[in-house]
Amino acid sequence: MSLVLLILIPLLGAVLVWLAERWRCGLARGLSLVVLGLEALLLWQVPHEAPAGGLWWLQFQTEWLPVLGISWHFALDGLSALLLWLTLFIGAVSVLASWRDIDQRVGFFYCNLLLSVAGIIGVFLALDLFLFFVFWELMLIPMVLLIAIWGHENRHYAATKFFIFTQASSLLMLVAILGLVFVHYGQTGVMSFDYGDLLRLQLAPLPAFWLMLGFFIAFAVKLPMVALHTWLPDAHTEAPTAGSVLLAAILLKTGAYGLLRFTLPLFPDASAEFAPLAMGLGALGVLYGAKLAFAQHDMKRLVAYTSVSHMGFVLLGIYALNDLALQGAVMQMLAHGLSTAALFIIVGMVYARWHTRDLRELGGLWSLLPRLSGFTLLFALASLGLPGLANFVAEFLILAGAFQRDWPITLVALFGLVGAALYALLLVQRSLWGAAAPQAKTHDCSAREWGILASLALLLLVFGLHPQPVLDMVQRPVATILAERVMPNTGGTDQVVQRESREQLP
Amino acid sequence: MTLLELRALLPLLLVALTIVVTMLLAGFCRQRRLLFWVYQLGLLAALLSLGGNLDLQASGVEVTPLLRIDAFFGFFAALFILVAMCVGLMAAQYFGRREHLAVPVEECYVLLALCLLGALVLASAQHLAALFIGLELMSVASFALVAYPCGAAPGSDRLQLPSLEAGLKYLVLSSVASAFLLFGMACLYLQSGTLAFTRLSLPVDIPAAGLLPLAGLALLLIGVAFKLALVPFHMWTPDVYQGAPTPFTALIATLSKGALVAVLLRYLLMSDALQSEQIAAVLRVLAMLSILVGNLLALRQDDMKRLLAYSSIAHLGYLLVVFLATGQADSSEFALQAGAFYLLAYSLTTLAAFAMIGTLSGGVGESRDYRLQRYSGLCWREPVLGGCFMLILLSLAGIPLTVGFIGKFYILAAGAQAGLWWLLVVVVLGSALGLYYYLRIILVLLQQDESVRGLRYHSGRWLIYGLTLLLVLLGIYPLPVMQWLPLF
Amino acid sequence: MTAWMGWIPALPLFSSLVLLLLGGRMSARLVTLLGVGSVLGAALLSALLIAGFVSAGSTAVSVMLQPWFSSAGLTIAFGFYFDGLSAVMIGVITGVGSLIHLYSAAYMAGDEGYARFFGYLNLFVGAMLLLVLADDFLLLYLGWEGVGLCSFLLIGFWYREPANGYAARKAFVVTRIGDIALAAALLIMIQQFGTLHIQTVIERAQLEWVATDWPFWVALLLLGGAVGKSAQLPLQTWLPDAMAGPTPVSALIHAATMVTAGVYLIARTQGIFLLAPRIMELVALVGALTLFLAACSALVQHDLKRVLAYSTISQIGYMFFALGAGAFSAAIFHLMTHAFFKALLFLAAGQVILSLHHEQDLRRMGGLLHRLPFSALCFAIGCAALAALPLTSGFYSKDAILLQAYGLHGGSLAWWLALTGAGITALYSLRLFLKLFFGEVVTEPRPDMRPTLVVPLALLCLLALLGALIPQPLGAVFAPLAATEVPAAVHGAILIMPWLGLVTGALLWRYGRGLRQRWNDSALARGWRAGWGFDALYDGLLVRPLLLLARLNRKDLADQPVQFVAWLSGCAHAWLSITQNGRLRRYAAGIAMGAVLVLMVVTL
Amino acid sequence: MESPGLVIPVEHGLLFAAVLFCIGLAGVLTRRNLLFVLMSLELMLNAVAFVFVLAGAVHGNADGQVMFVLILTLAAAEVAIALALVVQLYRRRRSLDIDSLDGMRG
Repeated sequence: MSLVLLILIPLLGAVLVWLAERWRCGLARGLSLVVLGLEALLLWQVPHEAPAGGLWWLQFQTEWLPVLGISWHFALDGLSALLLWLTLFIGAVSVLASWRDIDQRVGFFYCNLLLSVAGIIGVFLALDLFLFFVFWELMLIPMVLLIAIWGHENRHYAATKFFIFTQASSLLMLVAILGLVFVHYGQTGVMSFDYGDLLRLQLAPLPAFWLMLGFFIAFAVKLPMVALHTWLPDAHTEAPTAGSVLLAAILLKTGAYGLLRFTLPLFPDASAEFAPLAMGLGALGVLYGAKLAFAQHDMKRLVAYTSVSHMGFVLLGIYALNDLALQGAVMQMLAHGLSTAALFIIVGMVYARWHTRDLRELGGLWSLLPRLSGFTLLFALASLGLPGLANFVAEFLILAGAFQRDWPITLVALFGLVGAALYALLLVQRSLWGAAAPQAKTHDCSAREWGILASLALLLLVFGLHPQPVLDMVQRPVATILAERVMPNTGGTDQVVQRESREQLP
Repeated sequence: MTLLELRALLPLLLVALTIVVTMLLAGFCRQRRLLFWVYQLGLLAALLSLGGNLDLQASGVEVTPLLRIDAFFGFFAALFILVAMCVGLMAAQYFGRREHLAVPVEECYVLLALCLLGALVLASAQHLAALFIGLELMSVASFALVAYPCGAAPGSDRLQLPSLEAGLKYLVLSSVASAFLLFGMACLYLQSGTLAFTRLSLPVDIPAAGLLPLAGLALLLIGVAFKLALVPFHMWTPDVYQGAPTPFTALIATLSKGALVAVLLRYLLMSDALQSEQIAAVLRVLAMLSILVGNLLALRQDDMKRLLAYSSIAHLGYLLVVFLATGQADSSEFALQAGAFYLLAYSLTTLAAFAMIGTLSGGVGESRDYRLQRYSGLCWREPVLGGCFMLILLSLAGIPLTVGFIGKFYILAAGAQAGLWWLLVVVVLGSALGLYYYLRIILVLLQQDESVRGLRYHSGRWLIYGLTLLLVLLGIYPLPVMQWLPLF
Repeated sequence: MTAWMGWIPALPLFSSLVLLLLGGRMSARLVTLLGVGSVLGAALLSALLIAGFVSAGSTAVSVMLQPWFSSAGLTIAFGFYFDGLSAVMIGVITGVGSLIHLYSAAYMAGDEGYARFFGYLNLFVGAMLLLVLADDFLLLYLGWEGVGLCSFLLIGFWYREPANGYAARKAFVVTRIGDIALAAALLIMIQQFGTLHIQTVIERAQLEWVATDWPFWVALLLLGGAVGKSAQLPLQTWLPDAMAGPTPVSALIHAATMVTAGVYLIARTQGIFLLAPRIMELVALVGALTLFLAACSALVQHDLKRVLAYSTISQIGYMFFALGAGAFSAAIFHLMTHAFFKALLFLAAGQVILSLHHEQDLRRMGGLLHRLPFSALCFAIGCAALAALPLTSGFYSKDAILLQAYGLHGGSLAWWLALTGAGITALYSLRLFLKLFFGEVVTEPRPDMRPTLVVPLALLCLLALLGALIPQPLGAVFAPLAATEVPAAVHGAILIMPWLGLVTGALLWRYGRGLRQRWNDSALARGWRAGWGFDALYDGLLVRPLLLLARLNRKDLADQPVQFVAWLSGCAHAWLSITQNGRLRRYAAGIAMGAVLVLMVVTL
Repeated sequence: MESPGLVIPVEHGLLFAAVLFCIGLAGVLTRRNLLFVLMSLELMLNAVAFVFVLAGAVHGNADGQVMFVLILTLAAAEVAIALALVVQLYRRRRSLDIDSLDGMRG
């Protein structure tokens, strides 16, 4: 029941927050924090380990549309829990980050924010494919509204592009889900959208490949994979700060989560076959994103393109298909969430003071806003993968894992480290250093801003120096994902790991 | 005719009775309120009698060779009656707002009931003659409705023109299409000697003998395609939608298309028309063209009613997937259910959309301006109404938690089960195009525009709220409807 | 002894954290106390540690402090490994480091970023200590990147000047190119051994890699990393630009410690390098070429600090040459002595620069002998050590390198280059000294003789002279070299070479004014001054194309198909809208044509 | 399909009807006067009605004739409505040119 509450609380909270605006202006902000806090408490009291031998810490299942074999099926494991924590934390951060920015339709803003959070939580918990799809779509609508109502100049274009990209690709996924369900129907005579049932499916190679592609494209758009990424810079740039933070820090992670939770286990063989291409695209994304980030004049766009680069690492790690890389990929999801969120918040703060994000007009922030600049430097360094911060551990694990799987591609991705240095230091040099911009209103971080950034920085540092809790948390889920496949070991001889988990089940 | 058959036919008879009564009343006792209630009660009675007939519908009763009362009929008839009731309500509100223009509103109930009767006949038709009668009953009544005077102030005729123009276009084009349809029927009749829906046993390889039934089927399809507004027989749609009084546009969009869908489904299921590769190919091409062209035409359309017209073209294109899926033995059952649900979702959403437009157009009295810009900032001026509008648009776009999503889900499911992958790709493409213009309207609704001010919309709200609520409820929990879907 | 080993890097790291977080609110005195005191503390601890280590018989110690992370069989720990090599390194880092810190307290006094400066500098010391103490390659990599970061921050310390920022970025990016080679080497180790524990890796490599290609690749990649950090060919271009930082930074980071990290890395992983003789040759060749090219460049620089920068590149070239030749202990010996005399030179240069109101151009200096006698003394000692004149520490170390290298490989091309380099070194040392202290007075100096400036310099003078006497407990680290006979002629040549340079220099100074004039304007000199055109080459080959690509593709090529589809849809909409012209007859014609089409599909 | 007493082959009848139908269609497409358009529509319907009669004769059952009657009825109903609209239109426009009826487009 906790799982249902986890989704219901933000949903109801969203309505409450909307209404709260009528009672007292500004109540909405505090209330949304309270909602997220409640949510965190709830998540806290959930048992943080699985019953002996199982993967899921907690499950909930009840009928929804039995005619079609659809049920409300939620489950929590280490991977979802980790991402839930990230979601709640980032949710709170984005509430705080938009404390002063948003002065119009405050209640509706926070309503949308909470709705989006609810949708994302649903995505991380749903184990019925239909249910998953519903949440998958649901998290987008409030996000589109966030962009379209509170965004910057070009917001309608960005919102439309974002909407069409994600919706069209997810329709492909829906087709793939249906294809899968009907293959299951054909084999067993039972309609079922349940993850567990579909996991047991034996697929012929060709349909498996096409269905896998349907899933993959939807997730790759969200990730985003290079070539399908073009919605991202626009959406990130035009969204209000809180929107960019939500988008970059958690929405992108749903793509990676989908790959981990659905694409790999449902289509182990097709995924393994597809892996080299996906890894190549990941590596390409690393470089291409870095190159584009480097070319940007708009600070926010620069940060947006770094996401393409970082999520390229995630793709690379996921398709390396070994423990090391997968754990690294999850770690990267976390680290990228924290560091990029921080950078977007900083861009928002700079914009609030300068009313420009053009790096050609900025400069010399350090002399005016030393504290903010210090944070900028730190997060830029996190972004370039400085050892000691969480991003480094993640990228290192990904590269170490990917290298064992496919060394030439990994070497290519390695050059992304140089690219990261290029754009991150360019950001530092262009915005912090140089002569001071004259028209500045100079007040450094307020306590609220300091608190947000310091907490993000602290987490990055803690996970950089002591990432073990995270790695332990996802160790089991990752192992389970990998147990579903044929895994070439490092020696090069293919060793078939039987699908144990499938055969045990009736 | 036995008592059983009479009982089975009771819904139709009750509607017919309503027609007679309303006509007489319209002649002798012109009280719009009274007529409205007579109309609604008559339809309610028909609906109840339909409920009382469930046992007959379950077993299926043939009333003369023409009509067949079964579960299939039950579902569609209930849907049509409900739609007609809603349209009646919309009409009452629509003309209520135009009371000062002295529009003669009383006759419209007669015409509405006539349309409904035609639709019910179509839903139960199992004979080409019944098809013809039902179709023309519906068409002739709807000509009059499209051209219905909707606000000609005594001195000025200007406002009357659009509906007149629409009516004439609809009449002429529809007659041309009817002629095609009849020619097709005649060909089929010439070939088989019967007008009942039967297996045509089309020859697989086409010698000259097979040409006649094939051509007949094709001509029949053309007639139906016109009514369903499939590309390339779609051109009348935007003009008629735009010109007709809004409640009757809703009628054209839902009832008359729905009835044709019902009869075509039954025809395709009872005959083996889809066994012919050529007919399937025609349907496939029509589907793809409708989806793409419909969505493309709607893309930057600025007139709300024309936009809905184009979007309905695309929606019917999606629906054709279901028709194609019925062609395969293992998926026909599910496809039928999918089609029925989609029609329900489409009707509900379209009704809600037109109710919304009707209400919004009534703001300044006689305005017949449906340009998007008029809705700018609606969400801020009228949050609840704007929210409903957004939900309706999301339902049209097929976003989850609205009934439109479940409908689209069914379509995709039927297509996936029948393995119509290419068609599904086109559906996805079309949906992507569709998202653009639905979102475009939503963005207009959300615009921070202060130029449109002071409009207050009073009447018709509750209908919109009700429909929107239903639309969301069925989107979240469609199980009751799903269980009620007909099995052929 | 091992219990408090962790405090050695921790002290500077903590103080740096405090300084960076709270430095803005501290008084200058407190900052100095914290900044200098922590490094002094670390130096004291190091001294104690080294003393204990030597007295315990110089046996290597491994300390596991704290696990970092472990994932899928790969376990990484924060652990220290302490042997003779580390002892030398931490001695140099903390010893020279604390002297430079002391000097900085005076040099940077009054700068608005005083606390920030010490924060960065202490962070650097901490990271450098981590680098040399690390028991695990990943921890080494942490230190490696950490020192790179500090180098970046300190080069760009005076951030208002855009050129500084550019130089800082260049330094970081160029070294990072080397870093990815190092990272690739790490990845191979993980793949092969599943661990990054340095000793384990080397042991297993010596057992398992004997007849394979792996040592070749790993050593090559490690060399790549070392070359980047130590500013050797072909990644040497960043160091001269790095002189944009404050002078103490140049002394500490870009002369004494960080740039020698590459030497340390190769010495630390000698077990792998020894398995790859071809790479050893390459190391020697890289070192020799670098030392020669850089020495030539140093000869013609106009900027005081750039002369020293090229000389640093050149001296590290000697170390690489020694490493490649197999003379590891000689390389480390030179590393230490070089740290002393180069720090001395930089700090003395700093004093001159301060006295001359931040003037760095040699052409606007001269005749300072009597005005800045103390600086002249320091420079004399430093230049002598640099030129390897007898009785200075540089003499012993360079002598050792050339002798041992000859003993091991004979007169190879690299060796001859190194020998010639020795002559050129002496020449440019003399040129520097003469230009500074003789000739006409161009700028009037204002001598700055604060004790915090003078004391470190005096101590460094002592070290530069007597540093060669400090024993290095390297016996257990490197295998002793087989004693070989070196011909007396060779010995003589090595001894004479610096003098040759000096004499040439003196003659040119005295009599060759016209020749010098012409030489200065010649194309060759200009080429040398520009670092042999490497910068221009990379600029044309890599930087410009990349920038062009970035500019061309700013709008994102991948977005074009999307835009095209959007445009196409718009066009299609416009075309289709034409058909909806409202004419009844046109619509009827549409139906008729559709009918013909359908009939054709059906019947054909 | 040969039936006793029928002299004209079915195909000829069908052809005749098709030609008649096409003439009607061409009329709809080319005439600009609304009244002529309506007349052309009648022509099309009558062509179809002829086929029904023909087919009824071929098969010897009454369905064809019944359909013929139904079509006549339809034609009458349609014309009734159409003429009402024509009158309305003429009162407003003083013209029956259908090409001028393009107030809605796009």
